[in-house]
Amino acid sequence: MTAAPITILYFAWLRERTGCAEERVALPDGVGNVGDLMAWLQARDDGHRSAFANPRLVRAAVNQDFAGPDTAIAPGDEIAFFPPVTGG
Amino acid sequence: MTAAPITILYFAWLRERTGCAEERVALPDGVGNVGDLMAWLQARDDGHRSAFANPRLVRAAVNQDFAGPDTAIAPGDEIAFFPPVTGG
Amino acid sequence: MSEAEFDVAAEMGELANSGGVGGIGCFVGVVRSDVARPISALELEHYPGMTERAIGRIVAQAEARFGLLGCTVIHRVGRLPPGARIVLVLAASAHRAASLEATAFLIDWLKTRAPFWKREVYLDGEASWVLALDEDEQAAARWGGEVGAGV
Amino acid sequence: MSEAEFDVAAEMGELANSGGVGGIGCFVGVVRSDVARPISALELEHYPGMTERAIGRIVAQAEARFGLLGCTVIHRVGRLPPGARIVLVLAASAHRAASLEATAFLIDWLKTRAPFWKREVYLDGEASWVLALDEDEQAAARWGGEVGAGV
Repeated sequence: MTAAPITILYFAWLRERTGCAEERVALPDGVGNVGDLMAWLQARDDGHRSAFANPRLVRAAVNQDFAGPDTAIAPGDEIAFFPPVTGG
Repeated sequence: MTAAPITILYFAWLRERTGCAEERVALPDGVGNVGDLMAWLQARDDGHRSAFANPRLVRAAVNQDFAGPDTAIAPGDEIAFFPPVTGG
Repeated sequence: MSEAEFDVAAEMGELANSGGVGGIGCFVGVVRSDVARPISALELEHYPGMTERAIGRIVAQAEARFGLLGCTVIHRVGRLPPGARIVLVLAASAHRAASLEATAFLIDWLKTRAPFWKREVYLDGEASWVLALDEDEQAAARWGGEVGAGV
Repeated sequence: MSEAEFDVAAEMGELANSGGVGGIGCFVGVVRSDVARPISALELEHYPGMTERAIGRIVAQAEARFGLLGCTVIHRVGRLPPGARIVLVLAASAHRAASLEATAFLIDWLKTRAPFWKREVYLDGEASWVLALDEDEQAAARWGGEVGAGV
């Protein structure tokens, strides 16, 4: 039996820099929270490195709730990365 | 030559109590400001007495600007008496 | 001043077309009927001439104080049924904070510095003049400036 | 969420018909074009699913906190020309103070706690993502409560 993958969503300039709106990956070994995932994603390719180059500009959500670097993630979760919101 | 009369307007329950929306009178001798005029009007009849019975409930305007008891009045002026406003 | 109903969308559209507008604050006052003593109508009396002067002055002060790009105040008079709209305040500015603060300022000042008087007519035919509220005077006072003086 | 224009008057009329409403506060956000660098359009991206959740939560908090009798939030997405209306907030209550405070609360929270992103497209064809403003974060912070956490 394989664990469910995680879904990663990117919005605004994070989508542009990664070149990707949505990707599914198996939860990598050693990745237990949002901060771990960001570190892992940064090492994937130039696009991801550029997207996460300044983590202070990146916000996250886990399963559609705002999340911080310590928020835990598990197989099947939906994790989103985006810049600070600018609606209204 | 006679001096121009003053115009006195009453609104809301002051109009109801005086039984009068507008009256014109010659500026009485010894009446130099709004407070003097109120004292003079109170002595006119029961309706006016009832209207001005509690001066704390009465507001005034002279020539369409809010006025206090010390505001001077002169022949030709338009003086209005009314309760505290309740618009909006 | 108007006895007729006003068109919020049209008034708002006019303000939105002013260049540079980023936000429009708005307040609409509605004739409220108390459950404990329902009314059949609200009657609004005003002081013709002074009303226009007072509103003109309040609008000019709001425009200067909040740097508005436009501002609309419509106040109805006459006899209005429960649920009818009494007053419309619109304030347009480049940014939302100024537009919403100006809206609050305008309605607070209208309540305490414009010569309107409300009379409630109850279902049983009795009627009474609405009393001015201390809290309205306090709301207006937080903006500073002179208050309509007592006699 | 809607790509279509909204009808302020119709939305307001629905709220005014709730019993006991005495005032409706309203804010309309408008696509602003900077004179120094005019735009041809504003593009609004959002996070489907999370947006609805976030707005639902913000509305529920406003209703509880300000004792509202009704509340409407409509946020447009997609491509909008200058002067177009982006967002509508309506808050109805028995008294004006609560309706205007709730309006300010709702728009402050929408600006900082709902997943929308704006992109300005300039007349020369260039485009850039709008930066979040510290002042928006401060405006939201005055209402207390948790803030969208940084990573």
